[in-house]
Amino acid sequence: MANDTKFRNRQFKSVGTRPPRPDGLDKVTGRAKFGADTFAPGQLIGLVLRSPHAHAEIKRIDTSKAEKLNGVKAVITSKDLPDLTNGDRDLYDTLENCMARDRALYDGHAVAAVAAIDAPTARKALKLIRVTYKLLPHVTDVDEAMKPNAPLVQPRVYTRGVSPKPKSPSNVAKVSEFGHGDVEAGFKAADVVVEKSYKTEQAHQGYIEPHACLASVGPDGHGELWVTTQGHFIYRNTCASLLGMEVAKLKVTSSEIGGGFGGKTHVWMEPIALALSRKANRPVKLEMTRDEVFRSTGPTSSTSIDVKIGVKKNGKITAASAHLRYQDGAFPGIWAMLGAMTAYACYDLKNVKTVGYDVLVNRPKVAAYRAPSAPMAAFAIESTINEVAAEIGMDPVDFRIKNAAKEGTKSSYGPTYGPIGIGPTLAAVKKHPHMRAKLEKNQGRGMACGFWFNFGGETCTDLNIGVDGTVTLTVGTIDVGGARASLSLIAAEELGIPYESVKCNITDTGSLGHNDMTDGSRGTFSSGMSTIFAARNAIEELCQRAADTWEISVKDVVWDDGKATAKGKKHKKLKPLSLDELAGGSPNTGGPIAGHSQIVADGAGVSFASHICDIEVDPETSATKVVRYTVVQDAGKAIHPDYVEGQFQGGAAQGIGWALNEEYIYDENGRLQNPGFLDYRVPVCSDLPFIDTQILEIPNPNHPYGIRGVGETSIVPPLAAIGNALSDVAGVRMTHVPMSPPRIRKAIKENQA
Amino acid sequence: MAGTFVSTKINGDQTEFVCQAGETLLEVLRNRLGLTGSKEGCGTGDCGACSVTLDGRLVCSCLVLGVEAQGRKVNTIEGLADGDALHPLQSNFIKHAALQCGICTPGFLIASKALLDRNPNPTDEEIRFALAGNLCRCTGYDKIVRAVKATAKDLRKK
Amino acid sequence: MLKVCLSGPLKAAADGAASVSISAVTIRELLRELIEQYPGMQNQLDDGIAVSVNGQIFRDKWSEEIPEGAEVFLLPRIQGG
Amino acid sequence: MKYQTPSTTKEAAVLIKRERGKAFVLAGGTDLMVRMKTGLTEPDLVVDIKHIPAMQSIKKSATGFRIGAAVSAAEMGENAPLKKAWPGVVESANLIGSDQIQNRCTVAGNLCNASPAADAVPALIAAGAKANVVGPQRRRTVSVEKVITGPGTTSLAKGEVVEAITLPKRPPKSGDAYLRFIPRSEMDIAVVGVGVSLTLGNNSVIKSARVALGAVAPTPLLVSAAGKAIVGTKLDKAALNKLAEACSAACNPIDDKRGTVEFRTEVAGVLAQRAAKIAYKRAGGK
Repeated sequence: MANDTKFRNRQFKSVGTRPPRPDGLDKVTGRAKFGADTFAPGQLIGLVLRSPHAHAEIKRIDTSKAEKLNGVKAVITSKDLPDLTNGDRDLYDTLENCMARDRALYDGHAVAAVAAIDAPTARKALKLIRVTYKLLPHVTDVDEAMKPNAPLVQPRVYTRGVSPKPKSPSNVAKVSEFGHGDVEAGFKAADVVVEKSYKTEQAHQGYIEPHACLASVGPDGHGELWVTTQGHFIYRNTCASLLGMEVAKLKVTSSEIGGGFGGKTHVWMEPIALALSRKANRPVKLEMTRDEVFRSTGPTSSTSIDVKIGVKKNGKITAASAHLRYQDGAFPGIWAMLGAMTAYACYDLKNVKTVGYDVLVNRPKVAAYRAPSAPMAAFAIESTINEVAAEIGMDPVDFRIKNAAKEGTKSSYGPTYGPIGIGPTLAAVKKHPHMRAKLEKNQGRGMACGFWFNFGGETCTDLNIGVDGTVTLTVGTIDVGGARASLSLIAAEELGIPYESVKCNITDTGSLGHNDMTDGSRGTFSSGMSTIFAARNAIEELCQRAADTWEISVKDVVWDDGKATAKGKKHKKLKPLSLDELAGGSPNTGGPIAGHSQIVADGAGVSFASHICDIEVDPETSATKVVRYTVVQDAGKAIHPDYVEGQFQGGAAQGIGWALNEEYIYDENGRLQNPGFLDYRVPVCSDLPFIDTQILEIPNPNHPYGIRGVGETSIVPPLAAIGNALSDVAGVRMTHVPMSPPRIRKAIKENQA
Repeated sequence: MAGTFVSTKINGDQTEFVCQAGETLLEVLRNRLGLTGSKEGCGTGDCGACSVTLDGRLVCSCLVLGVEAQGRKVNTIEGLADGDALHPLQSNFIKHAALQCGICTPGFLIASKALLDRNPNPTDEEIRFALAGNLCRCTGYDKIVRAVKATAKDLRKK
Repeated sequence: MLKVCLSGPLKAAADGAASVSISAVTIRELLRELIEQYPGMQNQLDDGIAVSVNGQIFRDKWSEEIPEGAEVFLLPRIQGG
Repeated sequence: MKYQTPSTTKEAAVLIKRERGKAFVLAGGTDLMVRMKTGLTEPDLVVDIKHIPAMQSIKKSATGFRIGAAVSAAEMGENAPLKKAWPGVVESANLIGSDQIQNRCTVAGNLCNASPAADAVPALIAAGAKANVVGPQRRRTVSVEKVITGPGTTSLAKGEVVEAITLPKRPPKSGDAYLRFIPRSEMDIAVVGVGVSLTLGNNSVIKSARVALGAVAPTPLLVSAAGKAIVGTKLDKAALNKLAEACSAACNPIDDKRGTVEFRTEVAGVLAQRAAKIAYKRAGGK
């Protein structure tokens, strides 16, 4: 029973309620400590010098003047981060991304760093570093980078995923093909075939908290890092490898995290801070500016996608294909592959083929961004789905329902689905009052679907019971948006005690076994599962203590509603022992009572969402305004519904921003033109309506409570939902994201011409 | 370089500090006075995470010099609660789950208070425009606007 | 014997085969056998891999036993946000 | 960096004139502090003008309004007589940034920052506003449209400080308006801005009109042809078309991160028509 992951349809007492979050008070009073809020005695201020060039050979770096400046305690270049990666390709990429070696690969690539007694001195020192560059040709556009004569971004990269292995390097880092059946035959059998091409521009996660850390390393090889991260154990392992430190001697403490959305799953300047600290033998604080965040931390890919869908007049799709070109920045990634895997995941297709091309360009290393790669693919597919439905004169929702994947469908990326939520979300959309609400003048409505995998991973959890019966739950997955409340609910549920009796802490890497990051919507799924098992482990001990107290066999003891109860007639007189009583007696029954769990939480359920969007467009200026928005998504089981709704709303808002206004704009020199919140236009409060949510609960069969990840899927449908709404009101199919007013205006004019 | 001596009132407390002329009020609050509740999200007045009031007016402390605080009154998130009683905005932000990561929360609370001080009964649209200078990337603003509305209602009852 | 379906870059590593036959009881055995048959697969394994058994995806639990006749899909390991 | 808080405008002018390095005036700081943060500007001297009494208030007189250079946009919005007389000027100032920015930024600063896209400037130009400039030696008055000479550059000599912006006395049956296009609902720099100020004669016929554009050329533009296009009309459809044509013809924009040539040129005409209609209505035109 202890580690049984199977879903059991049980009645919940705590799970599903909406209590206040345990970290709420700290966060409304300003005392919660985020990445930049930690200070150490004798700390220095670190600053990073970054390349102003998109692509340049670094001929020479002269740091001598900077080193001589009074107050400067350390200056480092790539020489201070020697290659210890031992042939590990990904790790070497990380190393080179942290600090340029022989070449600067994008505008914003770090080339040197200083640590000084204060910020003005550090700024002065940066100016004294002389870097001699030789400019190289660059490429920032994904389609340009695939052309035969394009400047080569990484001469060490040969295309993977093709056979035979290529003989010369290429900007195409990987080709990934998915699908089944015979698409050519399928297109032949179609009554109508629609082909469309799309482009999406690069978007950034845009977390409000810039990266920040405080590093302290001594000559004895021991070190500490306080950092804002989605995964402090991963940061520890990566940093230790890059700096040649022993894992156990580097303790990483995660601060509160001011948003991550995937952008804080990778190390960026943390190894630099550690290297500076090691060289100076002083603690070093390193905070990025917003400009640095945009120029040198992972945005998501810009893309170029071709879609082809064939359909019978009766509405059944006969074949579907897509070619998806995603840029990875200057280092190989898996982003096109993810696009190719997710593109048609919502549909039940006999013949489907997707090919992803991961392409290198002179832009920052792409990082995961909330359901990475899925929104762009969904934009292309879901826009085309509407076009196809229109071609055969079918309602787009009915068309989707007719072709939706269900239990037993062979997914477009391979495996066969278990119970899934796409059908139910579509049925809910069909019934939703939003779909029947009257539209005002100049308004249009669109809907679209989205998919994301979710996953589990390594998780380690402790549960300690205090002498007063209160419970300390110690977890190693970062709380990005209320997970401590959800995990406390789960512990309370399992133990049968009030939510208020549980205190959940996120602990440092020295206090718990390895935990994977909070990514892939795994935080509550995996730590939730691990919390259940840790609680059950503690319950076993509690039952043993009760048995010892009563001097009966533990086989006769069960845990029921927060109490140990003796089974059977012969024990009728034994009054159940509550957790409080057992805890109080624990000093004399064997000492502290604790539960522990160390698991690989596999079996995360896939997640689907359908969104509805109403948009208003100014007929003369093409100014847009989202006037109503509804998210319908399968959560498996909503542990704390407030924070599930919050995930739905937040993802939708990010998708809306991406759809309408957010984009990286590079000039002809490969320099980023808008590295700030002024011109990288994330939605402000007055841009958005209230975002309605409908939580569906189709239990995940592989989690005791039926939990699926909920964090990511909500960003997948908005791009297409807005594109479809714009098509409804303006009569044009937008094929370029963001669908900014100048682009809409242009499309309308071209349509009229 | 010699710093400048500044005498000011922060959250009602007489406070003295020495800072360089080029330091922002945000830097002074965070690095010299230990008041890290005000956050730097951009340093350019675009995100509102560093919002404080200066003589009662809402400002971005990243766009104010520390030396400008001389003889004036600064109020920060650390002074929003009244002793052990949270400000109704603070309670309602918790109650309505108006925060996820919480980095923008201090700025939103200060800006919301500035709004309710001058407009006790704002419409949804007035709330949204008054808070347009505060970016939140987690919530889609939905629960924030609801929490401010609920607070306005609570305060009107008093 | 298990029929192991391949897709994405894994297919190329198996000389373009859409599926291969492997005799194995656990995921660990399956991966070991696979590399023996297709040494080129090692790179892909280093990049990270996930195994879908009857639609349930395993990334790290290599001790999982695979039932006879199960649908087994080898997938690249993925990242999330 | 040195920081000074003079108590007279002349003192400020002298401080700046005498500084050998780079000297800047600090009013609201909403542009200067951003440039300092991003490393574009490294002042040796910052002169805070907010302690100068002559700059601190809005005064109404027989000749019009005088807005001190240290008066924030928010204070302009709180001044009922100013809002009544010059609603377009006030709304242009109140469009700059967030409430946080509003409480700091000034229209004089908006002018001296010399951005082609400054929101307040087209409205001020349309209004016929003048800048009172104080130098170490002398004072002068200059029309607002003559202050900005290019992106980031002005006709002010070193040591010259704008002390106040003056708005002329409003004749009866007058109205003004400012509209801008931004992609979001707030917090953006204008992609196009249009200020219109007009006065009606008898029977709602426009007697005089001034139209100014922002963000469509290296400097904000006074478009006299656009004004002429509606003078003598009741803002009928033909007049509005001519107005839009004149505005679009005056545009000499660039493609940049905020908009395209094509978009700016077209939308300048659209917004001019809308602003003219608002100004006409405010003037009592029927």
